[in-house]
Amino acid sequence: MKKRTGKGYIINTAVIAVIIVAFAFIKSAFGGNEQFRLIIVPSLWQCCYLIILAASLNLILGFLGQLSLGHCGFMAIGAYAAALISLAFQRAGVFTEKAGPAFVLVLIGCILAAGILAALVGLLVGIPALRLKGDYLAIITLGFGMIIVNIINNIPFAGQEGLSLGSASASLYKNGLGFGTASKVTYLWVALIVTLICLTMMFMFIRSKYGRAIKAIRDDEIAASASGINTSYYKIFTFTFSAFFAGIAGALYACANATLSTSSFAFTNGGILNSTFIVVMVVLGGMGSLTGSVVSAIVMFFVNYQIKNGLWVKSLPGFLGGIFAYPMLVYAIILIAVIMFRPRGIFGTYEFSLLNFVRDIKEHRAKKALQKAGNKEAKSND
Amino acid sequence: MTESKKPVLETRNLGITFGGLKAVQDFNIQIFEGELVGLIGPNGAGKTTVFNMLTGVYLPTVGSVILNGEVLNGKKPHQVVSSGVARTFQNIRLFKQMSVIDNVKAAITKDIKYGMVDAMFRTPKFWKVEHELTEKAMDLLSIFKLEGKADQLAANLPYGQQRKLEITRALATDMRLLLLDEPAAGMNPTETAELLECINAIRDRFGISILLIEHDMSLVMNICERIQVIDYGLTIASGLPEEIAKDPKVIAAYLGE
Amino acid sequence: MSTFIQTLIVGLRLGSIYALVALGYTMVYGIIRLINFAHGDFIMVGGYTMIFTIPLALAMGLPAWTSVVFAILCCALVGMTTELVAYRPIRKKGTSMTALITAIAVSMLLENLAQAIPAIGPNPVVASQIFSTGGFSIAGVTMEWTTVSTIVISAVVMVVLYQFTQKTKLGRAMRCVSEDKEASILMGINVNRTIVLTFAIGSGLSAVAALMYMAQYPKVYTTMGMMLGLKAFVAAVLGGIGIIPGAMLGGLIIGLVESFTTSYVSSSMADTFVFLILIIVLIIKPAGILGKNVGEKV
Amino acid sequence: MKKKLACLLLAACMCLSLAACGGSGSAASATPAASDAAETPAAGGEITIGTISPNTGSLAAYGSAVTTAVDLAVEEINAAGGINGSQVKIVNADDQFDPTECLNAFNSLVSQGIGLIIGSVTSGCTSAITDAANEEQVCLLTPSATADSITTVDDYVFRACYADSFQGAIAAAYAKQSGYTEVGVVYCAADTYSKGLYDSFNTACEKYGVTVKAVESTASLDVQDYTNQFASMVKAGVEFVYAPYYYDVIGPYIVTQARAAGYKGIIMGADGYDSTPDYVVDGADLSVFNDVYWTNHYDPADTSDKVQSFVKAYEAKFGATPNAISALAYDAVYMYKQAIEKAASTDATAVRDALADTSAVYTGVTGTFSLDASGTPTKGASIISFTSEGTTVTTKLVDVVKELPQA
Repeated sequence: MKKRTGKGYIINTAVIAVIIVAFAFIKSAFGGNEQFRLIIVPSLWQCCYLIILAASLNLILGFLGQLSLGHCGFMAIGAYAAALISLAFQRAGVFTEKAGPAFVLVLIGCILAAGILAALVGLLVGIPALRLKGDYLAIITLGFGMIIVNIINNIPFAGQEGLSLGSASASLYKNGLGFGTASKVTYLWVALIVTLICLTMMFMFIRSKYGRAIKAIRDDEIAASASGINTSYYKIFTFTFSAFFAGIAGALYACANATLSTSSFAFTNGGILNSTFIVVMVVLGGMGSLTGSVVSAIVMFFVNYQIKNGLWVKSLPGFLGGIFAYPMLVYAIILIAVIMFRPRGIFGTYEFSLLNFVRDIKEHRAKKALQKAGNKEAKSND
Repeated sequence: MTESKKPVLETRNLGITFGGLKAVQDFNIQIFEGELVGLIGPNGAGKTTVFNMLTGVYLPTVGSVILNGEVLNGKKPHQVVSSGVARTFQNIRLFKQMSVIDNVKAAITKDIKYGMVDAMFRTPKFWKVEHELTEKAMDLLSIFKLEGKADQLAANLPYGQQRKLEITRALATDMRLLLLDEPAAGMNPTETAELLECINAIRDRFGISILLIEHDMSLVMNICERIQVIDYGLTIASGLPEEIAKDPKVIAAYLGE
Repeated sequence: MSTFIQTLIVGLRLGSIYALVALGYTMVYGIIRLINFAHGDFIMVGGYTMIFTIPLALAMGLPAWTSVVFAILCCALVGMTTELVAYRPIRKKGTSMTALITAIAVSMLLENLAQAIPAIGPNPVVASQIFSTGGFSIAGVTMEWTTVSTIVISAVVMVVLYQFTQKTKLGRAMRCVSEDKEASILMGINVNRTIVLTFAIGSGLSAVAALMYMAQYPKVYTTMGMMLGLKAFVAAVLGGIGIIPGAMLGGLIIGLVESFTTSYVSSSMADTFVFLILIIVLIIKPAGILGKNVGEKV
Repeated sequence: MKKKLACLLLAACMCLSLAACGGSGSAASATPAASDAAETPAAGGEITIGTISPNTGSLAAYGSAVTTAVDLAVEEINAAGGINGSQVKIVNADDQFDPTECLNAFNSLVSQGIGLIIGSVTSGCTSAITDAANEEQVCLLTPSATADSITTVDDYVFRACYADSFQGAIAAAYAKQSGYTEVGVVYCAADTYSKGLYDSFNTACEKYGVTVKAVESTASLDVQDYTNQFASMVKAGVEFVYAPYYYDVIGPYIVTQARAAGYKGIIMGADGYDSTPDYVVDGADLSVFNDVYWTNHYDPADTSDKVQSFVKAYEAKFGATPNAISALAYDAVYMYKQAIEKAASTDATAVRDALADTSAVYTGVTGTFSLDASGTPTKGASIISFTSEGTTVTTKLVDVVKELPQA
């Protein structure tokens, strides 16, 4: 058992190292490439915050078994907090341009602060809200999500206009932590590492007493409390923990988009970034599978991106093209179909693990080798 | 049992009312160390309601529950568990989407001495505690010979083993008093006999007290040292099995006269 | 004083609409314990049906509001189809959470399907005048007949629904199903048929709500059901979901809260207060104002 | 285990197929793009202009207004021999009325080698791409994003419409000119356009010595009851209310409810009021629409040749009267045409320099104008009023304001 965990560390670390090296290589080789700069890097940024968002909601939805419909509210708090703090630092003269160690420190500080602030609000919301469950919890979280957005709209220094006074300027481009195309490439490592750390933290959370406790609550709350699990503590804790990551996702969103508008954090809107759609991602990926959330966030982003911008969509014949003009319609049908045939999502509760993956491959090879040997024997016997 | 011992659990005039309906009234029971007490009564007599009051699921309207001199009234279910009372349910309530061993590990809440930081950074302390947990859980599972199924989903176990797993999970809480709610429901006579044996073995091994609910009287007669009978929320008899068997009130309640 | 009355009237106007919509929500929730998120979109279906059938009704020499008959039929049909195609298969398999998510998916589907239909499209449509204007005056403020009739209709619907569930055979069957599905089957109740009929009635009601809504707020658009449905649902929960008089009470409270915050507190924070009221009520009385607290059976 | 493997396989297949689709998509887009960018506008070649508009989502109506008008303009240009002998090709991208999607659409267009972009329609979306346009050195010409901060000196961003500060100030000036010293405002706090106009109106009122006596707002554009807001206006005793909303709120809700609440004064709005007559309640008493004024970019009833030929051509092609956004998008295409002809190149920097020339005069449907140093047209605003005899609503040109009056 112990040996296996050791092995797991080595394999995971090795793979991460390989990915980082490969990435550094790709970046140096293709850094100047238009496709890389304009398509791949921004897409990666968007995938990063969608992944964190979906995975963090899965903690509540899939592992704790409670439906929260206001997750984007926490993301909004993270986004605005990070943006405002970075602007404050810039006004205070801590950094003047988006480079140098001071900026990186501020950036990391902002991301952390965004998470912490969102977690605090999560705690404040969670304490009353989690006294309710099921449908009531769903509606009350939805209410909180709307209140958060409504309040941000009415704060004079945040608000609808994207943080600058009086107009809808892309203020975060010039000031604060908003990234343009070039700095998105430069600071891609921040997004990737933050995502990796967040995912690792969530995995660690799930594979510990916390994970066991909340899964027990999901399966049977009464039995969980009769087994000595302090259900309200774990529920509120998980809610707060999840809000923390939603806040971090918000900070990454602020970096990647450089303009903020509260309509992006609503209960529903035309795009794929809203509380409803994050729920869709989690359900499709698998309630109770972080792997599922990661894959589903990437796939959903990719499909949506391709439908909007892929040239192949425009060359589709009339009928299909017509369907793709309303992607939300397609998603709704897919969602209903998935719930019908796989009520716990495509991945169910499956988790991808490098260690097991390697083991499975080895077993598979061993089996094949055995088969081969068997065949040979059979032949030689002839 | 000698009466000079202090009772592990004691209730005083316990009663609960649901919207005018007096579900249980004046319920008094004393359970001593190492004792196996049966609580019987016809369907709907209020047995499970008593359990729910003892474990903090329902708040009693009147009276008090005292465990080793400590009043349990108003405590939340998980606090009652940490005071040393664990239970099983009439309709099995397992953590169905979790593995068998995780079902047991989830209930070991007392020995976990690591926090968030240890969990996040996988400190040596975390591994040490987790290994101890696994060992303890496997040890408990071996009582009912479930260790071979440790990695299976609880939902996939056959009915009889689900019952056993539920008892194992209750044992994992390190309790002093175990409340079993119709543990033999839905089992055939052989399984029942085997289960009763196990219950006896558990009591001897852990030195705990057990309160057992059953509506089948013949079953409890064999293993319980004392029996209390309730009907319509009222205690109608209490005493040794042989006394109960002869009690005309009990016979009347069961035969519906 | 006139401001107060004006605010009160606006509150009643909004509240009566919310109440009417909430009745449909509560009806369905009472039977199958499902927040039918698509209920708001049934109102949109009803709205568009009337937009298309009002000319028809006028051509037949009937008053415009008679087109509500078509709307009721259409909504009931959509409601029953939704139940048969989406909710029923999932109710058999999934948990209450998957059912809720399905409801959200159906809502998304209806909204976007409507946009995809060329005759509807994403642009809003404005309905023509349905009732003639007019009203009576209190302290210099006009109370419109439409508002009065909405309140009256809500009250009548409430009473009829209540009597229906109490007195008729189908109503009793509905109550049985809501109490215990398995036992109802044993009692010879056709559970599936009862649920479908509940959906038909609930959705048909949404067409009536659509009529009264359009009479006062004549804009029809594909996402119109979203906020309206949400607030009506909040109203149903506030009053105690599943309880028919609760829906009426909750609807009026939400309407009044919205109106009075707009007038006296802050006009841009009205929604915040609506949800705040909900949160406060749920925390104090988790089953709503008229609801009874029922613990989970152990 | 089998199930798990099947799952993994399924997911892998999904990813692979998607990657394949994506790969082919981007590969297909990459090849023509690279060659396009290098191409000089030789006669018979092709000039590609990108457009970004909200084709789906809640403002899809604006999206179609832009795409139809651009199609019309391009068709006319190509029929007349193109620009410098090159045919014009349009590549459209959808922004769903969402800043993130807008940036994605922009990046996608730029990666296809497109250096001249028309878009986006709303201020919120456009401000998400202005700095990206400067960074990528791509010309961005927005037909209708009116927020002040969109254009700045020395950048690649231009527009075909005037800015909010002008539009708000026109309204304030009109209030003063009409003799109102106390005014009220009702606006939507959650909408960039509405809030922006309110701010500029407010600032201008201060400048002109007009007091903003009462301010009321709504939390979202989904609000359907405005009675209380206008009741407050009545209470405050103002007889001129600035209400910057869109047509679908003005027509069915605001005007009727304001009158019902006892407000009898002037309601003034901005270009969002365009198309209101199509969104009024048939059969209701429409005389309430008298005394409603608004500022617009052009008046479709204008008798000038330029306007009439555009309106006629548009009506012939699409069967509807073009709104102001269509007119602006149409003008934007012709602005590019003039700039490309002047620069004799399709290179984004050269076109930018041509557009930045403040002496160039553009004659379009929305007036004859030149751009100021920041890239915003200096042109007049039409003040239009609704008139109604009771059953229909028509528009009437009240005044054309060329420049702001002095304080």
